[in-house]
Amino acid sequence: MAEEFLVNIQEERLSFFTPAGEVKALNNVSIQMKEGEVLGIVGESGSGKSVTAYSIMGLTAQNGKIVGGTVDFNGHAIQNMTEKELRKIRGNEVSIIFQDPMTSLNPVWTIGNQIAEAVSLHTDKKGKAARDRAKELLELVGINEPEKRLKQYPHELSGGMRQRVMIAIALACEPKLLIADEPTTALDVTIQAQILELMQELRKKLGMGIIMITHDLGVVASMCDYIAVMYAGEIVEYGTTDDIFYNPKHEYTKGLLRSIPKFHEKDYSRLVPIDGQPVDLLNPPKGCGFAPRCASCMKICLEVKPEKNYYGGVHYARCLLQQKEDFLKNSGKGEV
Amino acid sequence: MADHLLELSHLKQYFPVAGSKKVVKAVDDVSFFINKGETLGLVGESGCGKTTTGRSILRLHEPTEGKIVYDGEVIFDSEKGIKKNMLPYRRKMQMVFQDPYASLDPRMTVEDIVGEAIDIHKLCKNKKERREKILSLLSTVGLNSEHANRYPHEFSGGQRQRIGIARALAVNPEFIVCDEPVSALDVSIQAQVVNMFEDLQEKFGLTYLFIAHDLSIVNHISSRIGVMYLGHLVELADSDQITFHSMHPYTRSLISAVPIADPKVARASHRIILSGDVPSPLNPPSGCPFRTRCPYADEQCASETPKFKEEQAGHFVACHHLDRLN
Amino acid sequence: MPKYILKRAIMSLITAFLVATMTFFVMNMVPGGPFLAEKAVTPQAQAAMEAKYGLDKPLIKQYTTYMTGLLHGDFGLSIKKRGRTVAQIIAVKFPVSARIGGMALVLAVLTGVPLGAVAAFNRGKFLDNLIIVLSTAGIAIPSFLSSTLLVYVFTTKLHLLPSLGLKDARSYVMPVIALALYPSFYMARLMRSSMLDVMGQDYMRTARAKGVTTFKSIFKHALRNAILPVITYLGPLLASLMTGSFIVEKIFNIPGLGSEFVSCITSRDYPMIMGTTIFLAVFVIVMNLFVDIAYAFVDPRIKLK
Amino acid sequence: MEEIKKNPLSMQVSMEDFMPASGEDKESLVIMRESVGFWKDGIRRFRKNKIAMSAFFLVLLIMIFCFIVPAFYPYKYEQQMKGSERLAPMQYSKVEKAEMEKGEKIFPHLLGTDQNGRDYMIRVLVGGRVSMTVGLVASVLILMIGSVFGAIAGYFGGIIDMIMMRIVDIIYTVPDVLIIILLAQTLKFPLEKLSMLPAFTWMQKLGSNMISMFIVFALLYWVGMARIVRSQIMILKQSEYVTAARALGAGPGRIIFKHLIVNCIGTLIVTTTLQIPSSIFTESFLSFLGLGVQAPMPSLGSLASAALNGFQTYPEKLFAPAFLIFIIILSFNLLGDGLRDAFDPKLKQQ
Amino acid sequence: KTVDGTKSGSDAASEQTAEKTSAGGSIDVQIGSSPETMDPALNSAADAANMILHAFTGLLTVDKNQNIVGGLAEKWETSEDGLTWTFHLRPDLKWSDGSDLTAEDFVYSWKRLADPSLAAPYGYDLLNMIEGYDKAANGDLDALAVSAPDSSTFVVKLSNPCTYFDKIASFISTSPVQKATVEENGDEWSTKPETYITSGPYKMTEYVDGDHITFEKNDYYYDAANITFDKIVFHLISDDNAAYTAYNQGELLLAKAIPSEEIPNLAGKEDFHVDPMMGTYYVSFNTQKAPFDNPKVREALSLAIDRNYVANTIMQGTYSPAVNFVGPGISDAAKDSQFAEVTKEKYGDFFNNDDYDANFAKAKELLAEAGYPDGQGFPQFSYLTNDTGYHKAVAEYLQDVWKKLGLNMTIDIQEWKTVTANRRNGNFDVARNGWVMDYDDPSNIINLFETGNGNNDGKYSNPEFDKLVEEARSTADVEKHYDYLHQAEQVILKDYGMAPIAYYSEFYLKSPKLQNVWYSPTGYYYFMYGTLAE
Ligand SMILES: Nc1ncnc2c1ncn2[C@@H]1O[C@H](COP(=O)(O)OP(=O)(O)OP(=O)(O)O)[C@@H](O)[C@H]1O
Ligand SMILES: Nc1ncnc2c1ncn2[C@@H]1O[C@H](COP(=O)(O)OP(=O)(O)OP(=O)(O)O)[C@@H](O)[C@H]1O
Ligand SMILES: [Mg+2]
Ligand SMILES: [Mg+2]
Repeated sequence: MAEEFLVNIQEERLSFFTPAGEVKALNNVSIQMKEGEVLGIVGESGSGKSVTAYSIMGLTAQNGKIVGGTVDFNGHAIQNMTEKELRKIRGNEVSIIFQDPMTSLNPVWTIGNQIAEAVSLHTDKKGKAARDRAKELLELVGINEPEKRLKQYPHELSGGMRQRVMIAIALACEPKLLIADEPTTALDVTIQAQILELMQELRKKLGMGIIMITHDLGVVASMCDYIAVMYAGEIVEYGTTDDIFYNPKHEYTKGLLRSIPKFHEKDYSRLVPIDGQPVDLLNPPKGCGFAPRCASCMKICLEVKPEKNYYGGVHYARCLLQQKEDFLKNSGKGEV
Repeated sequence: MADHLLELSHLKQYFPVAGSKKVVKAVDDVSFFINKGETLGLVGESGCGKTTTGRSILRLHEPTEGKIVYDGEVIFDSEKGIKKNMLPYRRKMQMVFQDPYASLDPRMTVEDIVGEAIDIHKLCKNKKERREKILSLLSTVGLNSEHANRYPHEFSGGQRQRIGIARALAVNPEFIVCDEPVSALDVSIQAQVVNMFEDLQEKFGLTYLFIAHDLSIVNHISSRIGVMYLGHLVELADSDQITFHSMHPYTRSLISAVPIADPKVARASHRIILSGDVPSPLNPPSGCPFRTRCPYADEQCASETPKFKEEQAGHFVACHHLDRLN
Repeated sequence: MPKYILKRAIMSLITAFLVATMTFFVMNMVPGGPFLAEKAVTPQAQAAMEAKYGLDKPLIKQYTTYMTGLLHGDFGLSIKKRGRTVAQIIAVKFPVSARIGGMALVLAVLTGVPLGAVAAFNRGKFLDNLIIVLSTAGIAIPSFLSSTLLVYVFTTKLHLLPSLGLKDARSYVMPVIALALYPSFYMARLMRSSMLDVMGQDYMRTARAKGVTTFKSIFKHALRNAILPVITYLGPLLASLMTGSFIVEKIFNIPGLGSEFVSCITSRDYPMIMGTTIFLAVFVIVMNLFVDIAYAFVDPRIKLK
Repeated sequence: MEEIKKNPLSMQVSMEDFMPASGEDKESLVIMRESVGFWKDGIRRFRKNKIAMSAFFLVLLIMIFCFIVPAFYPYKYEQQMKGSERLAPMQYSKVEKAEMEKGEKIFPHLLGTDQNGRDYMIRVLVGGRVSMTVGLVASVLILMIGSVFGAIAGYFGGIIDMIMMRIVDIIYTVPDVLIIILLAQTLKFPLEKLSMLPAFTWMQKLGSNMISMFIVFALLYWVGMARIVRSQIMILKQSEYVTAARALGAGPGRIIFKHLIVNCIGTLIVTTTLQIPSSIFTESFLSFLGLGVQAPMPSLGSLASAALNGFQTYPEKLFAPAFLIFIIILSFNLLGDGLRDAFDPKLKQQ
Repeated sequence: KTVDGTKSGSDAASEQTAEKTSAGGSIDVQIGSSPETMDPALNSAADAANMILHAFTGLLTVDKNQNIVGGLAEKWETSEDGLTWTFHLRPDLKWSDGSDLTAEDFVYSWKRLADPSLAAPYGYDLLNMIEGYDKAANGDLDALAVSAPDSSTFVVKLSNPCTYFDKIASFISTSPVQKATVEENGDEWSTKPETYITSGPYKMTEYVDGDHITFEKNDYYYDAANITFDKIVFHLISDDNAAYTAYNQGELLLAKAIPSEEIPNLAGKEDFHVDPMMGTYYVSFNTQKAPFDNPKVREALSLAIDRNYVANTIMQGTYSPAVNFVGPGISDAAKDSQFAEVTKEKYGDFFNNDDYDANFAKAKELLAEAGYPDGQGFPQFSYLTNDTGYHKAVAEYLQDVWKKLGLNMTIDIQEWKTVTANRRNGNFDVARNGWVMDYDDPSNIINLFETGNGNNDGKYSNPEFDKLVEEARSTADVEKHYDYLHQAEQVILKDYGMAPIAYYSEFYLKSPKLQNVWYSPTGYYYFMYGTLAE
């Protein structure tokens, strides 16, 4: 416990209060991450990946509230900070790249203006100096003719280029943590490869921590040190990349791995889908969130929320199947 | 020849650009055929003309040039000026769309959406028969009668895509253009839908043109794959051939760029990173469309458009420098 | 850009031509002519007058004559206001309307836009609801009523403002307010909804993620985007304000183009009707062009072609 | 790292709990929400909007007052009572006082009487009815013309759209006042001729003024509707569901009416509701110009503009109709806003 | 007969104001909205005439007591046969630009008035009795028998005697205009102060169309010594409320446009004036169209109208109930006699307004006689009117009262120009009508019903009537002239050629400070000799 964590989220619970009712978007989410590490968060749409990441920056939408647990970033207790204090951190110590580079840049300002703004907000480089830095940043993210690009508007750039600009903005103050919220989902495969390559390069160069949010297991496989698998507002499994890929414990993780085609393996056997539909967070199931779709669902799963079960190291899963095994082992000793 | 269900030769589809004399060459000289009962995959980057190809086949756009032969009958030939009335063919050729949200009319119930084709083609004699047919279609795609009176927005993406499939199946088609039917779905749901396509193909003997940008899905479902780039078909071959023995430099980089969900393999593999972006179809480069990003490009590529030729049996490719590559 | 303007100009000319043609024939379909007065004039005099203004010719001939005159920039003579050319009358009356309309526009923008923005930022709160109801109420008051009330309160009861003409700065107060009332509230509504729209955009989230202050995010990032629908509204608004409102001009006794236009219609002053209609039509078109250019200026995504 | 806790659950569980759950058990967890159609959903949202609901009830109330109450009112709007001219609110004339002394009950003139000795309250109520009728009928006309025109232009596009939009431009560019005055006059005579024909006698009842007013509205104000519908249709026709319908073999008619217009319905409802107040506004402007409805039928606009001619002496004669105009327009606007939020949240402002 | 008119119009006024307040000063008044023209020859509107009156003086003029007195002419004489009128101008007359004003200017101006290409609205009415008018009206201006034997004598030869020619010579349209400025500037001359060269007490110094016209004293005017105000600002206001407010604010000293429904508040106040005006408000029947071609029907409709009620209640006493066709204020042959009073004496009042119930009963009877008992079989008809003043209220009253006869009438409200057009073309059943006299002679209103008269909207035609009118026109005998007109009036009344309803009055607000300003029943205000009390 003595280790310094860059991000330390403990049992965070976060809800959105909507006219239709309380949406419990995060339930007891815990994440710990050290400087320079790359954490991948995977999970299906609506599982709470973005909400988790945004809460590190205090960027939760207005109707959302942290209703329990602590969120600690770089020594700041985010859940207690005012908007003003948060502003000093945002873009400075932690930055973010959004999914859709098409809409994330303000259409009426030039690229240069938007990068320079990020620079001048947290450094004392203003005006010309900020623009020079903006140019540097564009070079850093691999945009050629930066001088020309600075004067262009977002709509004049292609998707890949815009995502690079977003990265440049994020890197403006050399943050300790970069959150990438599905940075390549909207991009083509070859462009996605470019961006991923760039991010890896930058990470080596700048040594910052990265939280990589994606629903594509392929993306996290090559990039991340640790992976958190989310389902219905919970981290259902957490471990090193290898843990997750080669020793998955949660039924959802297993299903996920089974359901993607093995492209490189000449394996044309049928895919094994996960049946059913995603959960509705407005009416979450009482027990395990995955239970309705789980092939090995047990009666208890419908009633009880599973706790973390550790499998050595950081690897844990929230699945009652382990309990069953334990129980079967233990029952021989006749405790019940 | 007889087992070619569909034959496309030199299909061109240009779109005028409002307010200028330019045209978007969305599809430029594409030729291929599809055998009965097979699945032909079509991959390529966004905007390369996959959807347009699919729609032109169904004559949802009037092709600018080219010839389309369906089941031995010429349904379109720009040279001979043949433009067959499509209504009878609409019962044989159908389409499943990319976006399960936008492709269902939000003001119609599932029953009406699925039943629309029945109404248009007057496939049922009475209300009862219609209802029965719709329910059986719904159960074919894994939905139940309870769902019939609901509206699309009450369904999840995967379920919507099933509705879309049921709609296409309503006319008992032989051939379905699947335009990225799974790319908007979650990974876990994708497999459900992909499996369903396979099951239906088996059950009804369907032929698919399966469009996607995700090579691993296309590879999984197709027997042959065509690769498009900027309106051109640059390579076409068996799936295995494409995956493991591709010839065109673009196909190669495309394959290397596919993220591999296996950390060890991923770390070991070498990506061929292409520089730059896909050029705009408004200003396509001269000669070979890929030359601006191709590491092997030279003057010949700039001056001369490479022919789309059969290099090996069943393996078509358009490149000047195959010798240098292999 | 110049090409665009040229293209639009040609389009406008065609539109103006068609408008003129339509007006010409509709106008001649209406009973009553310019020489009808309480006193019946002698047939000779009637004939002489008709000859003077060319009204004795067949309609088609009159039409071609008028159009040819128009091509040479000749709007003709007013029939009712003898001794004045249509161009002269417009030249005298339009600036009056335009001045008041221009001030009203400025006032409307200066009040409507902030009001809408403030409402949007207090979405769902009391202030927001207050502004919604207030601005909806504001656009529900017919202008003859608001103008009358203004006069009643500020002149008759409080003796604060003069009621007649446009002598000094004080006499502009009421007409400008009366004219600005509706557009101001309308703009507030427009601004509010577009502001809410913009506030939900991804780039606003980006700005927040950069650590931009709320104030700056409003002024730098939101306002310029949110103002776009307001700008689109400005074209027709500018045209309708600057060309004068019949009611406001009548009630405040302002010698503007709005009341002149109505009176020339009711007195069947054919050349005046034609001239003013064409002038107004061209003005509307020019204002819209102007606004389109302004739009392109504010929104770099718009390419004029 | 956190210590691995022993799971407290394991103490209480039994083997039974670890039996596989049946399909129904799992199903029961997935609660499918109740089916909500477009209308139901919209109405539900609308019900939640307090301002809109108040506006809705206000509209209902006004409707009752203007359409139902006059039938039971002791006075008729055209009934002239000699001797009771220009009474102040609640004032009785000499004749009436005499009658009352004889023990007769006389219904008070809540808002006094006008120069012809007509009860003003009933005139205001009937005026409200006329104005609302004008507003409603005009809006329906505008709806029909505008949406069909806009849908056709938007769907077919190209040269058809180009020509149709030039027509719209022209109508839009010609100053309103000109068309209003000229058309109202031009139409009058032919309409009167028409109303003499046996089949059109109903027109006499309405009065040619009212009819030409409708025609003016129909000719002038549909352009706004047409533009809105057109732009909506242009977006909607790109939808994949339209392509899907075409792929199924649907023709333009089916697509326009079954898919496109139906999907514009939110926009149509909202624009129409917001058109009502603007038609009422225009009617009052016409009355101001002396081109209002057929006398002795009152409209709010004609009452108010007549009352301007003496509002310092009889302020209530101005304020009563003006207030009713205000309330009608206000409540229709708020209602329209509410409907928009409920049925077409995407459409912010036209 | 020679009349010595040396006594100018001012004398009457100045006589009264012995303790005259200091001359000079400036006044702000409202007597109308924007004029269509300020050219005396072209004008036909009372509003503008009121202003022109202060800028132009003709041969003769009218004094406070309605007497014809000398204007630019100091003496005038009529030949025995009444066909030659000779006017002697005052010496040293000058235009407002200082140039000489001579008899030649009158020749020019009168010919101009007859010029068909000018199309002066009053050309025919004022000049038709002059020899050679017919030729002049067809373009041969020199045929008009007006001449200037010397620079201060102006001679007019008439083709038939005109007993009221002096009134014509005092009519504002016959005032001289300066040839130089008119010819140089064309129609434009009257639109700009620089070219608006006047012959009257004032000259124009500012003209802001739609806002105001400023007149300043013309020092070259022959009577300049008696002209009081240095400056008159005529505010051009079209909205009644605006004028009313401005008056109440003290921004105006006199306002003519008053919202009529404010009258109950004003009645009895010292600054509210209701003065008679020579004019009649009447209803025209389309006498060529069934059933209005039946005099019985017209009589029934006319008798059913409660004139007292309309004038006193609906019109709040701002009009007076009509008992005959020609109303008060119009003079008769004898000095200071009134045409209306003579009618009463000679023939008695045609309408007995005091016994309305009897009238109404008679109306019912008549209708039955005409074949429409209780209105049965009477076709629905419409009443054409525009919507200003009391027109709509009167229409609604008529609708109601005729409904009581069992008749269905719709009210057809149209905009003014359309009403005029339709009325003149005979496109109506029944229409509101009215006539305000141009000059003080009953023929001005009675002649409206002559066959072929342009303003004979009802197309009334009766040879007997036409004959009487013609005789009145051609006699040189003043007595006879009036006698014929009385007879003619009786004819048309008995024919029910129209239904007179009320006589016009003028009501206006005048500050008590403004004194010695008078209003004449012809509808004119005279400010030039007024004074301002402190
Ligand atoms: N402002 C909000 N108001 C209400 N609910 C919200 C809000 N933001 C997010 N949610 C809900 O919180 C849940 C988690 O959302 P989140 O955006 O984190 O999902 P995600 O995993 O990032 O999904 P995706 O892959 O689609 O981006 C979702 O069910 C979503 O509906
Ligand atoms: N109706 C149309 N009018 C004009 N241009 C069009 C039209 N449809 C498609 N295009 C253009 O044609 C090109 C090819 O589009 P298409 O939709 O076929 O690409 P795609 O390969 O399906 O891309 P994606 O993966 O994004 O679906 C694009 O540049 C597109 O902008
Ligand atoms: Mg997300
Ligand atoms: Mg596509």
